[in-house]
Amino acid sequence: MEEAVNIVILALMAVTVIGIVFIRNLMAVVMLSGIYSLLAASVFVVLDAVDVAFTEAAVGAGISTVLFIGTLALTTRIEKKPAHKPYLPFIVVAITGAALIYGSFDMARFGDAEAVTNKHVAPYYLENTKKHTGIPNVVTAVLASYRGYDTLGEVVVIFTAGIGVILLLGSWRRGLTPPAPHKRDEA
Amino acid sequence: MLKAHLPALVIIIPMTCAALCVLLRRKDWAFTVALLATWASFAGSCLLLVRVINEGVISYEMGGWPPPFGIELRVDALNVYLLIIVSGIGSVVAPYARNSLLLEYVEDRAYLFYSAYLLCLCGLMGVSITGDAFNLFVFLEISSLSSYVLIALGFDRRALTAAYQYLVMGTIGATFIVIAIGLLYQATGSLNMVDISKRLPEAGYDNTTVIAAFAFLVVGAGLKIALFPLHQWLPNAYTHAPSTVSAFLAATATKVSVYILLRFVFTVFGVRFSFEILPTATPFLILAILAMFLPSIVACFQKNVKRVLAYSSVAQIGYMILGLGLVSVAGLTASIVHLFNHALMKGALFLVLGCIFYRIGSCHIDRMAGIARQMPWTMAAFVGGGLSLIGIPLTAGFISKWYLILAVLEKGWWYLAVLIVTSSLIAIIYLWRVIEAAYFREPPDDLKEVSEAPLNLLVPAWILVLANFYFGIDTSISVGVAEIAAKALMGAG
Amino acid sequence: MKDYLVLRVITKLLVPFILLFGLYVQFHGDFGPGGGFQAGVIFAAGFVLYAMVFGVASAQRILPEGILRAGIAGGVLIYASVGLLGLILGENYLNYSPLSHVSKEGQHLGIFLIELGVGTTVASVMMTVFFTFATWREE
Amino acid sequence: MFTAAAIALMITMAFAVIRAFVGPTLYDRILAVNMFGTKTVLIIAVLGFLMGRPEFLDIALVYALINFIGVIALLKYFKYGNLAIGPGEAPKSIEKGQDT
Amino acid sequence: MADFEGLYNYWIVIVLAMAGLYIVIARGNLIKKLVGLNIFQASVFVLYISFSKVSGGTAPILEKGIDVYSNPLPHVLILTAIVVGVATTALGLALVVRIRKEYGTIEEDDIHSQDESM
Repeated sequence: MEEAVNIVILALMAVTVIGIVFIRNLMAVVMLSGIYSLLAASVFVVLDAVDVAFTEAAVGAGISTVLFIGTLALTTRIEKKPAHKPYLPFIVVAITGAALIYGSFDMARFGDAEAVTNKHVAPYYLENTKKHTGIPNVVTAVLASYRGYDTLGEVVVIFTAGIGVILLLGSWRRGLTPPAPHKRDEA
Repeated sequence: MLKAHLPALVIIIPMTCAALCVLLRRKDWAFTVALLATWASFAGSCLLLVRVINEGVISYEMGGWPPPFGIELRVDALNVYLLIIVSGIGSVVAPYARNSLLLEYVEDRAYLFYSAYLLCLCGLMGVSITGDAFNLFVFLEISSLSSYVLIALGFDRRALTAAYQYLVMGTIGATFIVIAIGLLYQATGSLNMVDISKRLPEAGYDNTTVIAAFAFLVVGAGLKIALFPLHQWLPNAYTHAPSTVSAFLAATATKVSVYILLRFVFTVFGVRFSFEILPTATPFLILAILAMFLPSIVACFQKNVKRVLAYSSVAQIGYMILGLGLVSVAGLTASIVHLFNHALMKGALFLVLGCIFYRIGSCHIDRMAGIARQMPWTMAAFVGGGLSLIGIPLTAGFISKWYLILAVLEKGWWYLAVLIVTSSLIAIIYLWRVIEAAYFREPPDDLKEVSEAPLNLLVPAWILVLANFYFGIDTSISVGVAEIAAKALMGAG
Repeated sequence: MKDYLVLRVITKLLVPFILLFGLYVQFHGDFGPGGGFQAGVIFAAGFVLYAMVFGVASAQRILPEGILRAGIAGGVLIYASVGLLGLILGENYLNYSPLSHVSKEGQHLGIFLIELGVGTTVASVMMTVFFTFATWREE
Repeated sequence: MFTAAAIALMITMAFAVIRAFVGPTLYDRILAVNMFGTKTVLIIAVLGFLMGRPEFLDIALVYALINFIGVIALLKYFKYGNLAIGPGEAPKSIEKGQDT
Repeated sequence: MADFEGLYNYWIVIVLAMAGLYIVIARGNLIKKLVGLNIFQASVFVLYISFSKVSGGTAPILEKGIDVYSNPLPHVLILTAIVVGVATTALGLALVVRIRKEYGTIEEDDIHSQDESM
C-alpha cells in the first residue's frame, strides 16, 4: 500500500514539474511549486520522515510561496518566451541524470533493512537515544544533541539569510547613489 | 583549560560575535567586536598550529559524542594551514573595511556588514576545520550565503546580477556536493570523513555509487573553486564586489574550496581510488593547463583592473590543480604552498585597488593613468604584489612556482615546466599594462589633484605586500607545514 | 481590506490558536514531530496572516523592528551560550550533560533550551523577511 | 476502509493537479491549489491511521494552516497587488490581463 | 531486469531532480530559475529520504511495542538542508527584487543586453 501511494504521489510530482517547465505565467508556476512542495511533504510522510514533512510543508508550501508571491508583487508576472533553443542545458542535464542513474546501480534497494546505511551509525541512535537523552523522538535528539553542531550551523544560516535580506532590501529607499570618491583627505 | 577547546573556540568566537554585532547596533562597537573576533580567531589558529606541529592531529568531539556518531572537529596540518590563511587575511582586512567607501554606502547598517563579514569568516573556518562531511556543507553554505550578500553590496548594479549568478551556480555546486555526500553515505553508512575513508574499501572500489559520488563531488567543488570551464561567476563577482569584499573573498573563498577538493579526493576517497582506479590525473592536468592559459589571455584584454585580477585568479587556480594532478608529495606541497602565497598576493593586490578606488572611484585602466605620481606608495605596493604574482625571485609567488617546477621535473615532464614559465610571462603582460598606464601616462584632467591613500587603507595593503616578500625569503613555516600536510594527504591513501 | 468581515473575524479568532499551536510544536517536539524550527515557522505564519489581513503596519506595532532584530541575534546567542555553558562546566562545547547533576536530565534541558534558541531566531527571521518584502516599494 | 478512502483522495488530488495545470483562469488555479491542499490534509490524516500512528494529525493540522495562509496571500496579491496593505489604505492597481 | 527492482523509486526522483536542474540552467527568468532551484533541491531531499526508508518500519519516534524504525539520520540531515534551502531562496528573491529595481526587468537576456550597451 505505502509503495503504491508513493508511486502515485511521485507521478503527480512529475506532472507538476512538467507544468512548471512549460507554463510561462509565473503566478501559476509559483502555485505549482507550492503543490510540488506539498507533494514532496506527502512523500516524506509515506517514507516515515514526519519531521521532515512537517518542515517541508511549513517552509516549501508556506513561507517560500508567500515570499515568491511577495516578489511577484514587486516584479512581474509573465515570463518571456525563451529566445534560443536549449540544447546545451539539455545535454548537461542528461549527463548529470545519467551519472546519478549509473550511481544508483550499486545502491541498496529501496526499503532494504540490511542496507549498510541502516547498519552502521543509525542503530546507535535508535538504541541509545532514550538512555542518553530521555527523548522519544530520535530525530529531535540527533538534531539537537548528537549533531547539535550542525543545527547550530543551520540557525546561523537562517541568521545569515535574515541579515542578508535586511542588508539588501532594508531602507535603501533614500537613494542608491554610491558615495563619491575622496580625492584627498578633508582637513 | 581553554587550550583543549581551541578547535571549537576559533569557530564559535566569530559566530557569536556576528550575533553580538546585530545586538549592539552601533557602528563603532560592531567594528571593535569584529576586529577583536578576527584577531582572537587568528591567535587561536596560531596556537593550534603550534599544537598540531607538536602533537600531531587533534580531534575534538563536539557535544562529547564520539565520532562517527557525533560531529568531530579534526585538525591536521592542512586544516590548520587553511585556518591561518582565512583568519590571517580576515584580521588584516577587518581594520581596512572601517574607512572604505563601502561603509559610507551601507551607512547605518554598517553593523550588519560586519556581522556578514564575520559570518563569512566563520563559515570558511568551519569548512576548514570540520571532520564531518555534512557539517562541511552546512558551513560552506554559511560562507556562501554571506558572500552573496557581501558581493551584492557593490556600488554598480552589475554587482547584483553577479551575486545572483554566483548564488545560482554556487547553490548548484553545493547541491552537487550534497548529492555526493548522500551517495557516500549510501555506500558506507557514515558521515565522518575518516570513517568513510576506512569503510570505502569495504564498499568496493568498483562500486558505481562511489564513482558517481566522486564525479559529483569534483564537479560541485569545481563550481565553488571556479575551476576553468565552470568559472563564469568569478570574474563578475570579484569585479563588482566592493574592494574589501573582493580582497577577502579572492584571498580565502576559492582556497577553502580547493581545500574541499583536496580533502575529499585525497583523504576521503584516497589516492588509490582517485588516481589508480579512476583515470583522473590526466583530466585534472589538462584542465589545469587550460586554466593557466585561457583566462590569462582573456585577462590581457580587460579594461577594468579588478577584472584583470579576477581572471588572473582563475588562472592561478590552474597552478593549484596542476599540483594536485601530479599526485606526488612535491606536487601537493606546491599546491598547498600556492594556496597560502596566492592568498597573500591577491589579498594585497585587491587591497591596493581598494585604495585607488577610494581616491578615484574607479578601477578602470584609463582612469588609473598617471596615478603613480599622486599615489606613489599605493602604486609601489601594487608593483610589489604584482612581482609576487608574476613569480620574481625573493617573492612568495616565486616560491610556489619553484616548488611546482621542481615537482614537474621530478616526474620528468620538462614541457610542463616550460608551460608554467610561459604562463608567468602572460602575467607580466597583463600586469605591465596596468603599470605602464600608472607610471608613464598622463593623468586625466579631473584626477590631477588626487592625493595618497589614507594610512588606515595603505597599512593593511602594505602588511600583505611585505608578507609576500617575507614568505619569499623565509619559507620555513609556509613550506614546512605544507610539506607535512602533503605527506599526510598522500599517506592517507 | 476593510470589507472582508468574515476574513477579519476568522483571522482574529484563528491567530491566537496558530500561536498556541506554534508553542505546542515548540515544546512537544521531544515527543512528537516538530521542534524549534517548525515552531518558529508556524509562529511566524501566525503573524504573517495577521499582517496580511490587518496590514503590516499594525503587525509591526506589536513587533517593532528592534524587537525582531534582537530576536534574530538572541536566538543564535541562546544556542551558542548553552554550548558555552557546557564548556565552562568542564565538558566539550555543546555537551549538555553537565547542565544537571543527572546526565540525562542535562541533555533534556539542553535540548529544550537550544530548541528555544532555534525557534526565536527562525520566527524573527521569517517575520523580518516577510515584513521587508511586503513593505518594500520601488520608490 | 482507509485504503478505499486513500485511493479516492488520490484520484481527487490528480484532478486538482490537472485543473491547476490547465487553468484556464488564475481563479481556477487558486481554487485547485486550495482544494489540493485540503485533499493533502485528508490524505495525511488517513495515512496516519493506515500506518498506525494517528499522532501524525499534527502534520495534517500544519498543512491546513499553511494552506490557508498561502491561499490568502495569493488572493490578497490578486486583489491589491501587494501584501502589506492594511484596512483603509488605498489599494494599488496591478496590471490586468495576460492571465494564461 | 529483476536486478533493478527497488531502484525505480530512485529513478523517478532523479528524473524530477533533473527537471529542476533543467529549469535552472535553461530558463532566463530569474524567478523561474529560483523555482527550478527549489525543485532541484526538494527532489534531492526526497532521494535522501528514500535512502532512509526501511520496509515495514515506522517513523523514528520511539514507542513501546514497535521494533522497526526507519533510519533517523537522513531525516536530520534533510531538516538542516531544507532550512539552508529556504535561506538561499529568501536571499535569491531579495536579489531579484533589487535587480528588478535597478534594471526594470528580470529576464537574463534583457539584463545582458543592458549591461553590454553600457
